[in-house]
Amino acid sequence: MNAVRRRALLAVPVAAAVARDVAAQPAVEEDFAAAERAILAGRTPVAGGIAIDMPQLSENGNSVDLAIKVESAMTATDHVTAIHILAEKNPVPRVARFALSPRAGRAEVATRIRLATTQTILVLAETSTGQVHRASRDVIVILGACVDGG
Amino acid sequence: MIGRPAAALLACAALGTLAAASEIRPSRDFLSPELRAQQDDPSRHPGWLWVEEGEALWRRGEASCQSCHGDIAGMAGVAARYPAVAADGVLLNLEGRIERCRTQHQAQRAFGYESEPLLSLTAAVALRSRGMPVSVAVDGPAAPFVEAGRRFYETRQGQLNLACTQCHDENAGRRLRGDVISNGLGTGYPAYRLEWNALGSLHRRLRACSLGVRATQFDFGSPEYLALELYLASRANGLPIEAPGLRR
Amino acid sequence: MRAAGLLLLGLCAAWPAAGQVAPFVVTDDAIAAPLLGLAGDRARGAAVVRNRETANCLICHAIPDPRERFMGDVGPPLAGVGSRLTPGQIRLRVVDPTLVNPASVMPAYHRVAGLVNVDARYSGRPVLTAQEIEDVVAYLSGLEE
Amino acid sequence: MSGSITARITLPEQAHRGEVVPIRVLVRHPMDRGIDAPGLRPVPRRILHSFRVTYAGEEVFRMDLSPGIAANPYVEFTTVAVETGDLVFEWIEDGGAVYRREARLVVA
Repeated sequence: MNAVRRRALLAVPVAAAVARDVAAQPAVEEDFAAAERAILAGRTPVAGGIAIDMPQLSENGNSVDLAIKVESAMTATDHVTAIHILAEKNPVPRVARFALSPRAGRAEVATRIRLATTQTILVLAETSTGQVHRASRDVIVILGACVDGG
Repeated sequence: MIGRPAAALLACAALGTLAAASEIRPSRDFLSPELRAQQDDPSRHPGWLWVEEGEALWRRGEASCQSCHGDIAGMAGVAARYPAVAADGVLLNLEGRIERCRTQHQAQRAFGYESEPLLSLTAAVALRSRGMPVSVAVDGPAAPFVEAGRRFYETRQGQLNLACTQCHDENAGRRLRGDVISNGLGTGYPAYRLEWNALGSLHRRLRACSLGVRATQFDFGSPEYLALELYLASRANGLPIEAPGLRR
Repeated sequence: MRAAGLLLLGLCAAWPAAGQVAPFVVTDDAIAAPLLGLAGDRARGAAVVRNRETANCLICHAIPDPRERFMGDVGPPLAGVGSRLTPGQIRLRVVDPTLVNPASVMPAYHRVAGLVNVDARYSGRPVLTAQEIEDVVAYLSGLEE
Repeated sequence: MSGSITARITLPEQAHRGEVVPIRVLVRHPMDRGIDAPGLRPVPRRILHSFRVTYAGEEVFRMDLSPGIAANPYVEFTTVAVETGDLVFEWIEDGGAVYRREARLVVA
């Protein structure tokens, strides 16, 4: 992951660069589209209902802040059951899954993710009524200059 | 300590230095708004994980830090005075001071530079000076070290033939690719650097700078980096400690 | 991703052969003659300019290419440099800009003498070979207004 | 199996019954993605792959983590304050190690 950005300003940490570059290759790759299809399981997603808060430009792909709010009453009969984060160009497109219940009170989560490169982030939210909401955001990962392979 | 009056004296003696110093901005001014907000928020700053471990270390053991120094809150302002010259003439930074305490007063083996316990303790102690102005002594026994650090800072080095000052004074605020060049102060160290995914010392950062210009990387705690650290601190005199910092 | 790592290994292997600095003559503020009489190649030069492991020009300079993002602004933009400077002037500025301006922040790309504390891995060899210098000169000369 | 882990859990000391409480969790972990490259000694993946939170007898939050989660994972979520009691935070690491921490929430 982070192959381009991680390549050192200089050609010094060769072994480290190789190691890092292939570090995230999964044994069996599931591509982005397949991952989305598997989550949808035949359902047609509804656009919207999800607010994604993420900087448009990310200074470092090692740590990108991502906050998600899904519109939901979070009642016993109508609540968000799962939120999925997918990253289009990451070696492992399924970044995270959050399982929620009415005990959450609000369907709001935040975390920090790794991004291999500039790409699209997709969020899917499943509800107890069987709906799936879908939203996406583009993020640019800035190529850093002062990197030391550390 | 004689830090602040001494700094004022030096500034009066060298008007050129004073003029240059007035242009030096805190490192936080060069951070993106996101990173700056995160640096200010302990609930979101991963560096606090090291602080937590450092505070536990402070209390640990029979001859603990606490058994001599009391609560770590008493360390307020200490980090702002380092690097400093010890009574025996040796230049010590905060890491070096802690290691001396270990070996001389606690009869323990040194943790080792860049070891996790030393980073954690350094971060916990430095935190107690967060927001306080840097006030290192630059006269008396410190003067030759400051001068050595200044020479290092101003000497073009490495295959790329660059001096620290060429980027961090003449081009501060400009961009190297996507990176904004800061005034190159060490006030945020030890810092959690996103590239490292970990907390690291100023000397680790300096080694990265040396690598960047394809120059010799000096050892952690080397005389070269210690003198440079003191010179950087002299440039930062009066500016706030940011440790533990958050850097990209 | 893997290819990037292998490329680096390849560069390391090529180092011993690259430890040469070609002789040159400075006339006014230019090196009129191509180094070693070599012909430059624009496409290869474009690659050298973008290469983050060697010349790394874009860390400080912008080139007129909308596909490149986050180029540096420490040095002047390179668009139109071919109209402002002759190939000989460009050659001198890439070989050793301190011969034009001793305080220049730009590194000398074809010089080994008079450098301080050079890392052993780079000692005795210039950043760019004579051929790479000529390729860069060919590329930059082509950036006309 | 349960080991020690450094975590910082930020939540209000007190809350009113029914109040939605934000909880922030930072945990020290390298989230090693693993190395499997020719010529290099293979290093197995070692990440925290699950994180669950129970409170007042129920699981109130669960997260499946991938290697795409940043090192020293940060998570923020909410829960409804129902009664005074401990929130129990549990991480499961590749290899099966389980780390547990608790934080008390006082409900008025």
